Amino acid sequence: MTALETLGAPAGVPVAAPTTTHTYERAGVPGSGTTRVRRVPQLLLRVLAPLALIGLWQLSDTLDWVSPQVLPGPMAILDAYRELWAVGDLQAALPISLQRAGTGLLVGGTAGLVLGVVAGLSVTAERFYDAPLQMLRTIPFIALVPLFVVWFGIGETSKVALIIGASIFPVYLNTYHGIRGIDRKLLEVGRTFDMSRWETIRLVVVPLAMPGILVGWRYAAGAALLGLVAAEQINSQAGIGYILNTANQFQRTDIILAGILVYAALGLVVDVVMRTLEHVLLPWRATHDGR
Amino acid sequence: MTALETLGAPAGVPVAAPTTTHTYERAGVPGSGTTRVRRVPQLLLRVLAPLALIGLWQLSDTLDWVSPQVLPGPMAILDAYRELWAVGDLQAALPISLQRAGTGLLVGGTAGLVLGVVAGLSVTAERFYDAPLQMLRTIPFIALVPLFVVWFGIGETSKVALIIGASIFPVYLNTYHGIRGIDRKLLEVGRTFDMSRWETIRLVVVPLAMPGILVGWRYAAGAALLGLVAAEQINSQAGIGYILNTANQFQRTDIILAGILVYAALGLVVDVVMRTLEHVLLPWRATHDGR
Amino acid sequence: MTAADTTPATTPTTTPTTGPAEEVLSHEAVLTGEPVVRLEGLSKSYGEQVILDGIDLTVGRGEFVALLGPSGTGKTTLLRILGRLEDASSGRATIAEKTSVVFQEPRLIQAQRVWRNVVLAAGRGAGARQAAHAALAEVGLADKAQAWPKTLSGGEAQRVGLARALFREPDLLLLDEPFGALDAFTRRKAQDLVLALWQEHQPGVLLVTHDVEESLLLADRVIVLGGGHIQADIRVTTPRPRDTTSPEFNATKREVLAHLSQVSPHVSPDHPAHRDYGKIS
Amino acid sequence: MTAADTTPATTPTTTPTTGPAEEVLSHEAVLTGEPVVRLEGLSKSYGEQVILDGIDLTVGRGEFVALLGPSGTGKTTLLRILGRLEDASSGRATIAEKTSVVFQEPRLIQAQRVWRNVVLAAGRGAGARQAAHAALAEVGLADKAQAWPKTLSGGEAQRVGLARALFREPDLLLLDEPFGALDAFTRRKAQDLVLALWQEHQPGVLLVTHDVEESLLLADRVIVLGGGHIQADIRVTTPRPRDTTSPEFNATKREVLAHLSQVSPHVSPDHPAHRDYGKIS
Amino acid sequence: GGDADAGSGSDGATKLTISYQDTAFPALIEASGVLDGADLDVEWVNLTGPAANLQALYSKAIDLGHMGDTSLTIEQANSKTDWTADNAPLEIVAGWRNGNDPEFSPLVTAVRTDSGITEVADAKGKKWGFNFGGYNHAQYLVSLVQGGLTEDDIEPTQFADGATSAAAFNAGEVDIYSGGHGPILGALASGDAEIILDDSQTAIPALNVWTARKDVLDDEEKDAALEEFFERMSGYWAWHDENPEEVKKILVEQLKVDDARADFEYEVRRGAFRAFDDGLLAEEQAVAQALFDGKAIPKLPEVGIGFDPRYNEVQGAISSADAQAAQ
Ligand SMILES: Nc1ncnc2c1ncn2[C@@H]1O[C@H](COP(=O)(O)OP(=O)(O)OP(=O)(O)O)[C@@H](O)[C@H]1O
Ligand SMILES: Nc1ncnc2c1ncn2[C@@H]1O[C@H](COP(=O)(O)OP(=O)(O)OP(=O)(O)O)[C@@H](O)[C@H]1O
Ligand SMILES: [Mg+2]
Ligand SMILES: [Mg+2]
Repeated sequence: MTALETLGAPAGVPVAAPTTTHTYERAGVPGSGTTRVRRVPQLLLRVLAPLALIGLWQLSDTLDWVSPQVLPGPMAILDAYRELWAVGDLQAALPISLQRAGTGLLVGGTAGLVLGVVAGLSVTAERFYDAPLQMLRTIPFIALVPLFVVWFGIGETSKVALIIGASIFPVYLNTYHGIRGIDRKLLEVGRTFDMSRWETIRLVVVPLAMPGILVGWRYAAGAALLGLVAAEQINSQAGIGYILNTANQFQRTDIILAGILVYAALGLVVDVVMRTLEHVLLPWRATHDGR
Repeated sequence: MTALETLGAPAGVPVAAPTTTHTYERAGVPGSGTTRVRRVPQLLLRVLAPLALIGLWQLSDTLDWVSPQVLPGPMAILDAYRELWAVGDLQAALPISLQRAGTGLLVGGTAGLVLGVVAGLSVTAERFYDAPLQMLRTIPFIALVPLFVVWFGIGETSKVALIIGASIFPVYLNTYHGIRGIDRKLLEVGRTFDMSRWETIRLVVVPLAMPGILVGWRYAAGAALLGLVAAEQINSQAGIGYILNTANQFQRTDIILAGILVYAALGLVVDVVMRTLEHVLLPWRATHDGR
Repeated sequence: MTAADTTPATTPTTTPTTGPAEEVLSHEAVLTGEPVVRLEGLSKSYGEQVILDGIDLTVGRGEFVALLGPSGTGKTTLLRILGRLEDASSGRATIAEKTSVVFQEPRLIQAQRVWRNVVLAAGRGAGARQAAHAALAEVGLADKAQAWPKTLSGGEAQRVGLARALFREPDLLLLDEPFGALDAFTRRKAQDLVLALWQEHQPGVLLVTHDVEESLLLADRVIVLGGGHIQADIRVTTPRPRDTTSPEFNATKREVLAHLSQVSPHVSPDHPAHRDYGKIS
Repeated sequence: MTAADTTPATTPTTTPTTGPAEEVLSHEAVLTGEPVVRLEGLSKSYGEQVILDGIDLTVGRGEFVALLGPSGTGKTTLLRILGRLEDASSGRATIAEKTSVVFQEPRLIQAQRVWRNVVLAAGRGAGARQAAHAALAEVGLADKAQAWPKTLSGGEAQRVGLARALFREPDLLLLDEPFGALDAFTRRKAQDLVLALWQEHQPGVLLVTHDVEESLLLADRVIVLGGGHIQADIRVTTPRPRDTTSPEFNATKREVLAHLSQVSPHVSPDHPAHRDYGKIS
Repeated sequence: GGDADAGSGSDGATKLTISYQDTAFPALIEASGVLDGADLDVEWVNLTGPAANLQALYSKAIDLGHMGDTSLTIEQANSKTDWTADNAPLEIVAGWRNGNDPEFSPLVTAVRTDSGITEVADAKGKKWGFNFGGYNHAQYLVSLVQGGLTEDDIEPTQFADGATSAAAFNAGEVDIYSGGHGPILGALASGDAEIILDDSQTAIPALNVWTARKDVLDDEEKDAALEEFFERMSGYWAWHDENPEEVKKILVEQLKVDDARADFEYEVRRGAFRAFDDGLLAEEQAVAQALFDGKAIPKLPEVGIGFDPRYNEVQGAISSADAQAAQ
């Protein structure tokens, strides 16, 4: 029979080769037993890598494998924290820096979101400002601190402007591409049922582009924190970027690393916040969790 | 009839309200007539905004609305180019900088891609290194230039390391999320047909995550260029970042702006390259173009 | 009329499709209102491939038209043009503005719950949710209102798509195989719903289906599409509800099947499918 | 047997489903080989909602089983468990390793051309492309080999999914409404293809369909799923090809419909769908 | 920006917006109490690096910007228009430094002990780290000249800022270094490095200066306020000398430096205002010449144009000679 020959099956014995079977067994309800047993090593895995790293680090310090100039040990860094805390710098830095980064992120992210949504939905808008934005995006804001002083003065404006500049593009880029990635068929639904532009954006476009948008915000949050370092070169007496800059100037490697760890901790906070947001905002996703 | 009443239709007159109709007409083959007429204003739109901006800029310079310290005019910037060109700085800068940025981008981007693919497909891998990477991501590399000198020396290594650090995370983040965003149903196809891990990645995972991956590379390219500014603070006599840094030190606002425009042009090149890549790599996409 | 009689334009119930569309309107009394669809010389190509080639078609308000044709013949393409989702390559189309579409695949917005999918365009009013619940109850899915689309079975998703389309009162209802994933009983219920809505509000209906019996049970007119042309335009005048066992019904069924077999690319006269088509509707 | 005879376990061709699965195997000679599916007390819940409730089922190698049931009753869920895509909540399942699935929706990889979708797991060899072309020719899509999935019509996409599943030689072939979007003639051709493949290689086949006639034309055994249980397990012993007009055929059809009507949630005895079900298969 | 244009403070006192490159000096001045009861309001601004200070001056965000004495020379040399006494937009109005004790010289040329270099001439073919612009750069260029070398004889290793340059030297990435003394204290103390030339040997003034915009100086009210400010500031150095413990404590708090660095910073931040006399201007002109010869600046400016001695008297400014004698 041709139908089968062309389907790659060799014509021949009608009784087939032995079948391999597998047995799967399951008792009880999901969420019990097995699941809990597995969760412990998972948690372990998550903290194992960092803990091992810290151990090795302290060891290399204690055994003088590397000079403290190159990499101060964890204890030295703890001391640095104690010092910063005693002077009150750390307590002062965080709220100030977070406020700056937060304001910039909010303004820049919102602008990026709006621009991204509009460009994603309208070719005209895209033609009008996508190219200029792509050009602006590449500009190294960090190198422009003196110019920002000229343009925005030495007050909070210039600091926040720098952070806005850093956080606008990740959100724009990911929003735009998130929206362009929406299956045309789903936007057709909106057109077919005469949904208003606004309803389409609210109910269809933004929710479906949300995964991409969240990646953009995630990146923007990092960029905003990064922007602090440049922004707090401008007339600041406090802030986590200020601490880093000063430590840099006075060769305090331990404080630099302490500051970096604060950044890393903030990175972790951002991660947790974004993961939570993803859970809250994307309950509908039919995706895998990469088993 | 209940079926209808509950469907929101008021029971009543069987003969319906007057119908609104629309007539659509089209003659000839697509690509002719109407299409061409429309394309001109589109191109116009793309260049209009930049051109108008430049005109206004020169005007404000000529009429002395803003001091040249605040914003030198386009002619002044042209002069700056002439100067840079005469000295030979610009010709020297671009190949060197592009090589640095390119190497860092290639290494960092590839690392980010591999890490992203693995974390996207394996929860174990994700548990192992996603959190550390999220922490690393937030670290402000720009503030670490002295530490990079200590860790990686003053040769090309430290410069490229900085750029790697800048470009690894955009690709990682977008790849990871791109893969997590793939519909579970499509990965099931791979499992059902006993595709090998590698075939699944090659034929299903990477192609479907490609839109996200490309956004990541797009962003990474920008980050690599940005990294130049920091990297070329270290033992460099040439490079576009070096020119910016030097101009900054000598208050040469015109050269700073000239350098920025070079960045902007590079941004445009990146945009064109990525758009071309998107066209080449994503011919299968059933997306809209935001009419 | 017999099954052997397969030439389209010679049967009395087949309207010639080459004449101007107005003719169809003028000598047919079944139409209850102004046309909601009028296509004149409508063509559609994808690249070199001509899908629709000079289609003339008029559907009146209150007319129920079924569209049959082999897979890949352009039924969905035609519906998309009528739904203003696709541009024609050439020709003229006059189409009622208020249309409702049941797409061939459910096309639910994954990011919105089932009830919201039903009332997508109904704004934020408090009534929207209640109306959605009622519409869902009509298709037997009252308990799925709060579910996410990804958790629906194939047939459930299709019914949500149907509820969404029927929720509006369109002038033109476009249905692309809306009952394909439903079992016999659920399907019958959905058919009743569409019929009831149609009788109440008199929209023009264009129903794409592969089920010849279904088309003859529901429609006033059965159109067979093939090779880019309307191959047959058969009027069904038996009053509803129709009896599938009646001789007229089966004669019309055989006629439609004959037209279909003519345009089916893989069917030669001695192919078993041809021989058995009576059994496989 | 008459249409009025609707109690499942009392008809002679209905196997009681509460006994151990081995019984089915022991007293039935139709099975040609070792079982490719053996489910014992298999249950599946989503949250509070119990979809499958203690299913016992054995399918032998070479056995062709049709699975019927109302929309949302758990047919796809069962198939997913058999395809090892879903974990059961409790129970025991022994399943042949080499399975092939035609999913309810086409599930083509949009990023790969049609031919590559057919031979996804066939590696990079030069033969893959030729084999894909041949398989596509079998479903009448030779000219679509180079197309992108997004450009396919509904029925074309479904046929690509079928070609993909038939390309392998599975021990267990799982078909979830594989002909739903096909017109009568294309459908018949596809059915022939499945039958031919089945006869040649003798896999166990589980075919989910809503078309009662189709199930009776193709299968050895028709299982009706409802309320989480197997409501009926009806053996069809008429030799193939079967005649849809024969009295036995129609008696079995009525029996299956009766079982279906019993488990259909929306059907009361006086519902019109119940009255007319003979017409709407 | 218009911060500095605010003119008078709430109580009618004239407001001065004054920048410094770290937060320590403002804190010390505050602690010294020299400004207490003054008829002026000082708003302290922290701007890192000369570039930000110059830009803040141009944009009128500040009245006084803090930088090194060479920064304005470079600014003048890079200016499109030639500066004259009339059109110079900026003027240095105060300059100060400690005495010329080589132990606490702000500016040095140092070598890694393992490099085998004992005098500049040995640096042939070696890696020499420096940072561009400012008096660190001048120290590098003058050191080369003193060793009879040109840039072609060595491996010039350029960094964008002093901190990175010092980090490279401390890490042993370069053999010889010209720049700030403070950042390499650790390497000097451990014996890894030693100084071969200090700023007195290269005759580089290495002053900290405050630069004012011309229109501020032309504003009578501000001029008067500046006069009072500098008069009071002249009293600061005595307090500094008398309160080493308090000064060091503030230095540690503000700059997060360790004790050794605090001791050094205490010493290096001592001193007095220097008079803009011919001797100083000659030194400054020599620095400009070195920069010009080293192609660090495109033209040779007349540096005197950038110095306005009008407050020297109230500052109690002393000549270099007196400073040396005082030591
Ligand atoms: N975007 C496209 N590019 C190229 N070809 C296309 C495109 N869309 C559809 N086609 C082709 O046009 C033809 C008609 O498609 P259409 O979806 O209208 O068929 P159909 O009659 O609805 O078929 P089915 O019954 O299988 O749904 C098909 O051969 C299809 O492959
Ligand atoms: N992930 C899920 N979460 C919750 N409920 C689910 C999920 N998946 C399926 N269901 C529910 O399980 C029931 C059975 O679904 P299934 O897809 O197996 O039905 P089916 O018999 O294949 O129906 P159809 O004929 O409509 O395809 C449905 O009511 C469905 O809504
Ligand atoms: Mg179709
Ligand atoms: Mg199903």
